[in-house]
Amino acid sequence: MAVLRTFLYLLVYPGLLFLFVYSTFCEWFDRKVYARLQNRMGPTHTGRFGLLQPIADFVKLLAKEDIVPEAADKSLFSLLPVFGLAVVSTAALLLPVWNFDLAAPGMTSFSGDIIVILYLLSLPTLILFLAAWSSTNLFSTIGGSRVLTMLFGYEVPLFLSVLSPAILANSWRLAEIAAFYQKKPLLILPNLLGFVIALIAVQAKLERTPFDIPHAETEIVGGTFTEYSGKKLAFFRLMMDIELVVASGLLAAVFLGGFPGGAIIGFVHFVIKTLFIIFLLALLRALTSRIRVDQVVRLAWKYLAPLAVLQLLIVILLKGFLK
Amino acid sequence: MKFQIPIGPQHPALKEPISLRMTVEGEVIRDADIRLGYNHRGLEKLAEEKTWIQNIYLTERICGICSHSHATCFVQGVEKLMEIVPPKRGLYIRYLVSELERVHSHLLWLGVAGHEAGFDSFFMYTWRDREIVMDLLELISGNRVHYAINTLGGVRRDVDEGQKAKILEGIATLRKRSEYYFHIGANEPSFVGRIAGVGLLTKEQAVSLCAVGPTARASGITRDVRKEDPYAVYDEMDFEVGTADSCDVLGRVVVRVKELLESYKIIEQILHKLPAGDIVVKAPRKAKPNEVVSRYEAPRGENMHYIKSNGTDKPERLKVRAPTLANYPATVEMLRHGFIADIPLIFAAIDPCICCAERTVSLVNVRNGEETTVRLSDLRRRAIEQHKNAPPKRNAVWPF
Amino acid sequence: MKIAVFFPELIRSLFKKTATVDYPFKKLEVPKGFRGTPFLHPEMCIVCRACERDCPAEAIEITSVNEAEKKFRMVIHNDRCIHCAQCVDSCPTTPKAMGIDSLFELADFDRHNLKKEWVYVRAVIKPKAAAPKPDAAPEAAPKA
Amino acid sequence: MTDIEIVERLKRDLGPEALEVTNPDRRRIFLKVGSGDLVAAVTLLRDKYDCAYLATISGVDKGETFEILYHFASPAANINVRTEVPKASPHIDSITAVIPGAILYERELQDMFGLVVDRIPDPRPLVVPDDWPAGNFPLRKDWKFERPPEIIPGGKS
Repeated sequence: MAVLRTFLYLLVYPGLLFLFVYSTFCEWFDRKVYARLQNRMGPTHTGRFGLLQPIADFVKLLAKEDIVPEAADKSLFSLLPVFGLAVVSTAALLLPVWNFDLAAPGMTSFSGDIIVILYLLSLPTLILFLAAWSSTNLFSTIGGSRVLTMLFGYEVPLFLSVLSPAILANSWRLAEIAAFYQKKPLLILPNLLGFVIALIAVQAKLERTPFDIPHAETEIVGGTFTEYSGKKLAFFRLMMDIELVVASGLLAAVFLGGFPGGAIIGFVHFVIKTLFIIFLLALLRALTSRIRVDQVVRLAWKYLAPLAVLQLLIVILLKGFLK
Repeated sequence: MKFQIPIGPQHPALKEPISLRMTVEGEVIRDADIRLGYNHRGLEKLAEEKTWIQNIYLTERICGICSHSHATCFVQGVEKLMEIVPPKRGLYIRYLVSELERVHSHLLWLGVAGHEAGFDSFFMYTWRDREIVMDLLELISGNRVHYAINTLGGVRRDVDEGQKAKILEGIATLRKRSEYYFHIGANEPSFVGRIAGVGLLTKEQAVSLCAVGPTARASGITRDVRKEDPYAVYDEMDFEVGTADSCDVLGRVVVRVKELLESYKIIEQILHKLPAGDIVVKAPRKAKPNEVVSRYEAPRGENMHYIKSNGTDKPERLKVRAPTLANYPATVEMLRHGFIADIPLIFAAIDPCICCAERTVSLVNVRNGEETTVRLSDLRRRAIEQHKNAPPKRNAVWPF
Repeated sequence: MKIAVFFPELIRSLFKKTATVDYPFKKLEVPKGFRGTPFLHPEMCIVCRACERDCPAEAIEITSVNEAEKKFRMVIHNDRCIHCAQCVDSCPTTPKAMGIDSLFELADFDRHNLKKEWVYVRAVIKPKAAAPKPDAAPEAAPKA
Repeated sequence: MTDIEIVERLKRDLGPEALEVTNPDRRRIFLKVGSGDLVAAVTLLRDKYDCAYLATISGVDKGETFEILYHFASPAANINVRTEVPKASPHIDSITAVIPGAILYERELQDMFGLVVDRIPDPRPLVVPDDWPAGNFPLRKDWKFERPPEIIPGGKS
């Protein structure tokens, strides 16, 4: 039974199958909301309401010619998209959706999994950098250096702001943090500042406007993805979509009280909460214009990091007060 | 460490082909070079083989956005050569279209600036509202882009009362929207952070490099042909020349929005003063040998046509100076010491219309419709063969 | 400087009808007087060739089919036409033999299909507005 | 300053160097100078007539000679400096030292007419392609472009 559960967990929910379907749905949702915010239609014709559009894009990319540049490091260049996909899918398994026991930590939910998931979410950035660097294109190289520059900006505020609810809940385990806030929903409120910071940092991690600097098409063509085409680009795009799901799932688990109620009700919680966060991210995308890479670093260290420290301070004081 | 990055001739930020070679050091541009000639159609040579009437449509096709500007500039000159004076109503309608075109061009530019800065919502909204003025132009002239309303001695279509009311209504909406965009453009922190202080061009540089149009006006030069050398109806209009002295891209946005508001004012004045009467007088087919310099304030700056006739029904020489060409030296100056991220913004800030600026050599056989069907497999085989013979590029210059 | 100035407008348009139209399925009306595809009323044409001469794109071609019967053939190359409607302006007959309709969806896979052709007998209607202009018209001399 | 005043002043300032000053239209002044006096005339225009703005340079092929027009614009008038150089030795001095913005027009002039602009800081071709055959100057009247016969699959009519 346990083996079957694990297989279900790995392959169906929240494993590969669910991730593929749900991440394409999230991309559709993001695109549709973004389009509606701009008074446009968004995807309309592929499937009902254009629901199948991201899948159609994926399939189309799979069918396209796959080009590896002469000068590129061929094995690295080809391996990285698959590796990236594997990393984010692994991160998805750590989300506390079901198949965990609060009392007994297991393979998918253990003390310190919040750190592991954050680490796994940092890897795609490095993978993007390596991908850019190995393609040897000038634009890619610039994009790669921008990826790393940005990483130094947003990573610290993200860690600080995600860890502050954990400190309040006194646990390094996602399931326990979620359970803590389910019991005391009012304590979500002091973390609101952290939530906003985490949203901005996640936006930067996902490289979406205003932080789409590494692949700013009007400046450096495709940036990191300039030389990628066909299957490899499709995998990278899927990776970004899954990263979107995982990152919003993480924020939902940490800040919005997780996904209580077992597999089915938890699923409803999961969908509603992640879609809410994706809506906020889409709104942020529509609200702003792309900023420069030096402005990102300045924003992160001048505003986000001090505010995240402030958030930590609030949480620590509150904890002392509650005791 | 310095290396060169090519912006263009094919680049997502450029809608038309031009090549900018940037010598960059990290993210900072050290030097820039411009190479033209990817979009030559040989218009000046071609114009010498076409009649005056045909040349109206030819000059209209110099540019897709300021099409009316070039045609009007040409027609103004030819009317002087032929010594005919168009009737008042015709002139009013001609410059009504020209102001509507300025509105459409500036709204388009605002959207492009937003897009280059990655501000896609701004882009979508400005272009949505640009549809209003496009529809108005379609209503008046029968086409959205190439209005073809000019003819020698006047205009081809009249404006009736219903159209007049529709234009006034559209302008009222647009005025409200433009003010809103001004509010957005001046207040959205991420956008202002991208355009303020970027692409500096001091007044001295602007003067010595002969910058024109909003680029010059944003550097504090009040040069507007409509005021300086008022042609046709402009000495009867009450308007101001919008300037800014911040010398950066933000200043260029401000100048263009100010010009939008002034254009609404002019359009309303034209419609209210619209005199009755004919719209066109008959023009001869030939012009006496003479020469004329025709100036016109296009949305991007000053258009200048030098037309020389030789007594036949074709021009002896037609020299077209589009505003974008005049702004290139200034652009190179602006790009220096900027960031890579600023390239599209700075370049877009002159509102480049590359096909305007390039028109001279008659080389490209667009008309040579030699079409042979190549099967995909053949294409592939050819590509592979070429690839085999090509020298390996392993030792390509590695920037770091 | 304010934060999120665009916010109200964005939220408002979330609940508004979209500004874009689902084009090939829903179509917008073109205004009256739209310059679409040129066509010929063959019963009016007096073969003055004014349209052929003035056409900036050389899209109109008139050839004689049978001299004795005064039979002519006009071909309009819509692949070259720039839709300026100068042919309509140049047409001297009343009512005009050249017309322009509001068709604009002209795309085709083959340039051949874009050609329109009329074979007709020359009309003998006296034009009201002006006499058909011969090529080097004497009245075309510039006014002194 | 009215047009007549400008014409008078130009005649006075330039003296015999001004070969011809005409005022065919309102705000349009055509000044003819010898090709050797060009730079001096342009400097004078820039310094004394507020003509720092060079709109463009046009070249005209007049058979035996090239006519080159420098179109200046000041707030008062549009002054066009005309000069002629023989086709046999088409040399003209660069005015970029006086007006830096003239560089693109001078390069264009070189490409189009085969004029040699002396002391030009950047003589690379501007508009013609890299593989453009030498000695082809499109805007010369004797340069004829043979339009290749149009081939529409299936014939023209």
